[in-house]
Amino acid sequence: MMMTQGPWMLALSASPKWLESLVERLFAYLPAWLTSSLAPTEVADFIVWPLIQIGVMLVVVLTAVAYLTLAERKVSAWIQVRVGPNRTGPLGLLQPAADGIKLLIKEDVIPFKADKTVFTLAPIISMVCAFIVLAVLPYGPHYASITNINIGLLFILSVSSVGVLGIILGGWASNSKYPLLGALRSSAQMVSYEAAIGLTIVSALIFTRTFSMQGIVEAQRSLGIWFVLFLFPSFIVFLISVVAETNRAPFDLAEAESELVGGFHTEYSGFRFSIFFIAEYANMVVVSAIGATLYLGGWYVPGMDWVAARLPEAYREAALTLMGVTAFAIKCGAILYLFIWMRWTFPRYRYDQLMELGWKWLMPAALANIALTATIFIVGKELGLVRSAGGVLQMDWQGKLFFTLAGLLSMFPILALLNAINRNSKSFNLRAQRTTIPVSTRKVKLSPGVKAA
Amino acid sequence: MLLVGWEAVFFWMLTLVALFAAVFTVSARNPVHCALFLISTLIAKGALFLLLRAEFVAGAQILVYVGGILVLFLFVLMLVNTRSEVENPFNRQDKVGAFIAALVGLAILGAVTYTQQRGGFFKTKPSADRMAIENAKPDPNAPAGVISADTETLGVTLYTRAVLPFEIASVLLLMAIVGSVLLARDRRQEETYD
Amino acid sequence: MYLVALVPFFPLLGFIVNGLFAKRLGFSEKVIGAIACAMVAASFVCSAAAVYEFSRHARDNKVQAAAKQREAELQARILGQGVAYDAKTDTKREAPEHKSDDHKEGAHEVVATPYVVTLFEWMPGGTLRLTLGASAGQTAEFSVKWAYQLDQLSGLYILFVTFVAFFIHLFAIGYMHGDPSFHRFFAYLNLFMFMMLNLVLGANFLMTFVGWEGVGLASYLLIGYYLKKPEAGTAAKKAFVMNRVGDFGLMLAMMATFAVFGTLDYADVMAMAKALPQEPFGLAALSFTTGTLTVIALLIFLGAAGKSAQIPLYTWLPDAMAGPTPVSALIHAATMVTAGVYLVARCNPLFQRAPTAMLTVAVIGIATAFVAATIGITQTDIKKALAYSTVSQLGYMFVGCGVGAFVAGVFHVVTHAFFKAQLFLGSGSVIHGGSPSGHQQEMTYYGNFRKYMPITFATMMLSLFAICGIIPFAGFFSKDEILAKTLHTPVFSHEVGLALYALGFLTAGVTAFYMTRLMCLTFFGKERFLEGPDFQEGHSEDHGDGHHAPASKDFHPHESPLVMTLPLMVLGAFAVVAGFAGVSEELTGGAFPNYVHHWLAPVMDATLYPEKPVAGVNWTEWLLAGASVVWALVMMGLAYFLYVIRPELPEKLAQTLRPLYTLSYRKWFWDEFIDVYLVGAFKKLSLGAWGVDFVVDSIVNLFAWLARASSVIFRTVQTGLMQNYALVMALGIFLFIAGMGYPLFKELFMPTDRPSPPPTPQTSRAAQP
Amino acid sequence: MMTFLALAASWAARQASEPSLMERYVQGLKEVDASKFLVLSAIIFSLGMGGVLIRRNIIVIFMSVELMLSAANLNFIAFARYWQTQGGLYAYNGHVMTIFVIVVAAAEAALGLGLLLALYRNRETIAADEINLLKW
Repeated sequence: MMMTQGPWMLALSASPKWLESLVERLFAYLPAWLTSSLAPTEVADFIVWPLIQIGVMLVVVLTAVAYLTLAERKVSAWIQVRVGPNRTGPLGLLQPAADGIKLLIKEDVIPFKADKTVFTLAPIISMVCAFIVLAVLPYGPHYASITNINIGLLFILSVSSVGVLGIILGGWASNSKYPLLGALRSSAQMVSYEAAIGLTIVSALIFTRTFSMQGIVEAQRSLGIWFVLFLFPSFIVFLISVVAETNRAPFDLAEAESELVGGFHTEYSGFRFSIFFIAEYANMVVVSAIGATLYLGGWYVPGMDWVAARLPEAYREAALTLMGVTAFAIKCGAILYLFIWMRWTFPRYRYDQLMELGWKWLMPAALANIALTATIFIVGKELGLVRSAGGVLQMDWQGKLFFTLAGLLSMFPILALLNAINRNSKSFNLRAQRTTIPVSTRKVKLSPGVKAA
Repeated sequence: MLLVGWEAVFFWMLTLVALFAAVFTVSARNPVHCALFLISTLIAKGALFLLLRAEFVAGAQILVYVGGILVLFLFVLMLVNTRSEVENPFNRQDKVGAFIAALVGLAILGAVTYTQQRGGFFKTKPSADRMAIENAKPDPNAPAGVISADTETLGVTLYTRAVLPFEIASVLLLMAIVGSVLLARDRRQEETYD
Repeated sequence: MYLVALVPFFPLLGFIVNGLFAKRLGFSEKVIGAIACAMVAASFVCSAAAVYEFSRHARDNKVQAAAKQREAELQARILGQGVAYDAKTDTKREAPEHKSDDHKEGAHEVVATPYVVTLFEWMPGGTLRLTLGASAGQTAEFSVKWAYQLDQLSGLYILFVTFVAFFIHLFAIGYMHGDPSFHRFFAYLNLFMFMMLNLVLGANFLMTFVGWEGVGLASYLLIGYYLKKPEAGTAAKKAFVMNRVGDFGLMLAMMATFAVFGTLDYADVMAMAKALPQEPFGLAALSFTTGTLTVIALLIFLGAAGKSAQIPLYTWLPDAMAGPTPVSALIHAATMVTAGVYLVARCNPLFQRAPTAMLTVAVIGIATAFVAATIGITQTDIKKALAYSTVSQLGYMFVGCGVGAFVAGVFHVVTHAFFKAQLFLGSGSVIHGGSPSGHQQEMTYYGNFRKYMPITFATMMLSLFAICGIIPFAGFFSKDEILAKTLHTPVFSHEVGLALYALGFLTAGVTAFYMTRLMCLTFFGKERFLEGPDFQEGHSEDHGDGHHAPASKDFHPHESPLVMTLPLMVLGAFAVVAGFAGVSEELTGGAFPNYVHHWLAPVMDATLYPEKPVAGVNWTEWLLAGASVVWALVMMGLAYFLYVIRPELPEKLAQTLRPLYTLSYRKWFWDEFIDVYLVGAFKKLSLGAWGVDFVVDSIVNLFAWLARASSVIFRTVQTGLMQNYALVMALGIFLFIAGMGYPLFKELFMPTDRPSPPPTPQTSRAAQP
Repeated sequence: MMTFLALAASWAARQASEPSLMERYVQGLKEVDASKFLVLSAIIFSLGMGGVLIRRNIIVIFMSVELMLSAANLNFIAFARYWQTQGGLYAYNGHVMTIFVIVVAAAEAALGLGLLLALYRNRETIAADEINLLKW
């Protein structure tokens, strides 16, 4: 069975040489009917090496997720001027293990007349969708991403939208009022903010000019600059909507204890609850990784090539990979820290304010951003500040300066637009609120300029 | 053009999944299960699109269809407390519908096989340069991520050859939004705004 | 002379003003009356001026020559020698220079010189082929113009019509005082005048016909004036229908005249008629081939009989008395009923050439006279009695025309108009003043009114003598001339003349009898007006202002105011004087000129029966005249005796002559005859119509049922189930694919002939700049 | 009758020359060309139609409609793919058409479900056969 060379081949990076020789040696031992139709190289490229990569990625991400829970509790403690878990294991490092074991041991309750299949399926869906995205994330040059498909970003978006299903089914399957309402609310929130994320990504695409994640990092590498400088307003919108997307921090109304008890996963307990829990944190990690790749240059740091060029030829590849991975980890960590930090500083949004923020603030901002960046790009192109050679942009320093300044300046028209749109919307407009409160209940004396309602 | 080797394997797996899910979408008792099976059919189809090298469409299909429309379906399912139907819908007494649907399917199949018999669908053999493009290997030093130009070409097509339908589609969507807003207004809003 | 065109339009203006604006602008009775009388007076003045100017115009030699020239040309055409005559181009041609004065008659040659004023062309028709009579086969242009013709006959008529009408309008102001729809009455009167003048002044048959119908309409409106009286309505309808029956004959006559003469204008028709030979006598003349003129004449007479209430169609006139008295006076005494005589007089050349028609006219005339007179004897209603006297006098006029004495007939019309109008107005004032309610028409409740109404009594006595034909009064000269002419008629044999004379003589006596009976019952004898129903309990007035309280016993009749008595006096005077206008030269032996005779001579055709020059005083005429006067006086004395000296005698006489009395009192059973035969036959005919109606209805119902039935079938498709509809759609798709789909599919995927497009690679890479 | 015999004869001859049924079957398995896709979409289409015709619940009817639409999409892409190689109609028409089908499906679903909710509020039921006010 001859395998013609298809374009898929390149999506999976070729396996290293030692692995191919290893596989050939293995073939000798395997039975003939099995190995007759398979060429050792293909097997190595398409089966063994990806599995190894996936294994590594899973281990890394799972430990990261686990320790993220610990980090969150630690940081929240520090914010509240207390120490946080430091009893289990040295400096509390074993706390995640403890939580994990605790959840495993706990009795796994399925509510009466709940739809068993869907009840069990829901956490799996959300978990799977969270982890699938990892396949596309590049954490290092060349080999350091499980695969590099052409529509990476689109794939991520669609998978995250499928993730919403998990929550909906979770809420519905538990066959009780609160989870159902919680699921409705959180899924509505996720769907609307997902749209916002999509639009911000569109504005980023103007500069990356490709969907594939490696391509995005390569674009920033070729320009030698992170896109956050060009797309600062869209980065802010991205951050806010991402936080909302993962139901965290100021926007975690759905699961908030004071609101709907546990939101969609109140009925879950034990292992299923841990899966939901892991899925949430995995989502957080993934989203921050995307943010890092898209805006903060992924594994690329401006000086990296210069340093690699200094090293001897043999080590250059390994050095690049090492530097890439560390850079990527640091960036993800920074964004995660932002998540956690945001959680303990901002008050929770009321649900209608939350939706209003999504639809009346972030969405218009993203749309305006697309329009502005597009115009800026065309203007830049006309002025000859940016050339696109073979599908990839090339700029010299004047171009970069122009785009950075334009990016920053474009913040103001967006803010003006937002103000115009929400001029008299009740919830945010304090002036409006002050005037609409009936005179009888208002103790505060009106400032001279303001008219009573 | 032919899917051979692994692609054929993938194809047959996905068709099985798609068919299996389609059958259950139609015959599942509980509407939510229908929705789930529909989701799986659509995802299988998305994968089939990938096989047919229509990447953007696959992504769009999953993003819009599964992420948007079916989420909406589930929303509505939850709001409307549907009880799962008592008996298997297929053994309802009026089988005429099934019979006619089968007839339509058979008719299409008949047409397809007949043309297949008479020498396949495409008389003209692919032109030489067409084949070249098909089997062309992207140059190794091209920047990563520029493997197939599907998305770019589609983008170009959308904005050059299909501009009018594009605009009409946008107007259609606008109407849909306005329509649904109107439908969703409750009585109080009705009085205040009309 | 062009004023003649204005004459009819003054009353029309009066009609419009009174009709439309009177009520809306709130004119008072005085104003309305003034307008109406002014209009009639204006048209009288215009017609007088026009007639005077016409009389000088007629004597002008040049005009006479031109008329003679036209007449000769027309006669040539009718006899087929001349070139095809195109009536449309007939304009008033100037008289040729040379005077063709070849006739040997006296210097003053009698030539009809009608003066025609054309307002506009009313009916421009195409060229039609003439089918009847001598000029069959020729083509003629059918063109009817709205034109007025002023000649001696119409001049006389418009003079006496407007004159009498003026006084009747004056009388009506007083009589109709206090009537709620005062303006409506006067509007209709003016409308009637407009129509009558149109009829008389009409230059062609159609114009006359317009007047003819208009007059019929006006009489209908006026008879039915008292809206609340049911019998007024039925009488109006009866009058209108009977007139229509007559009009039917007139219409046929018009069509026939066009078929024969190719034109409807009187001037041309009469000129051409003079050239035609006289038609045979007797039944042979009754076919279109031999006796065309006779048939036309008979049809005209049918029209005239309808309008002037002759034997077959006279029953509407007595019933028409239901209208107000001035109406009866104006329409049913003086003007409308004489229209028939006018038409016959106008068409005298036709009649003279149709002896059978002349005989029928004479016989029917005399019969009507006699029958009406006998019925008049037993009438108790004063107006009905007068109506029957009108019918009999009309009979006399037609006898005059029938025997060829058209001039005598017309002269009797004029005199009759005066004294009959006066009699009616007199009866009006009698009715007005004779009872508390002002509407008592029964003579049985009159009596000895002469003490209370001296003027009315005096003036009515004048008319009595006039109608009875006593020597100095108008009636004598006109009626005796007719009787004289019937005796010496050149048209028929001597015996026929004698028989007609005898009947005429007898009727004259009967007329004298019933007229004096009327006068005695009203003015002489015992006062009976207190026994009238007004004084009885519970007497409810049938029309309008019914008041139930019995009038107080000390009522006595009162004289009418001046506005009513003035016309009486004037008309009475004319009843006396009018006679001398037409004294027969037989009596005076030429010493005293017969003005009417000379005035109307040009209109009357003297070719067949030339005038006999008068030798001297014809003593036999005097003998006959004296006999008739004596006979009238005897009958008056008898009437006086019966009704004043011995009032119980008539009752006994009635018992003895029971059959005669009932015959006369029941109006010769003529109404019953019509009801049984004519109306009955018509009812049977209408039964047949029901069948046709049934068939048509059933066809229509069939379609309705069809629609309903098919809808039942198609309704079943609408099951309401969404999925059924989807099912049908699916079926459709299947059929489409199985049936239609294949060729489409084949064409799509196995394109045989289409060239495939150029295989340019379509990748963005290639398109990249 | 004669033509029928001639046809049968020619058919038999052709059959003889063709490879055996089994081989063709295996060959078919290996090579997947457009017709396989069409067959698949035909089956899914007819299943969807069956669903529309049979199911009582309107939402499931909607889903079956979506199913039919996706079958159509599959056809579009299949032809786009196989035409792309034939240089026939411009290859990407199929893709564009699919996108527009998805747009329409989205619009239809949004409005349809809105209507359904309104219907549910009034009628308390979303069974197709209970909503038959238009019944004659």
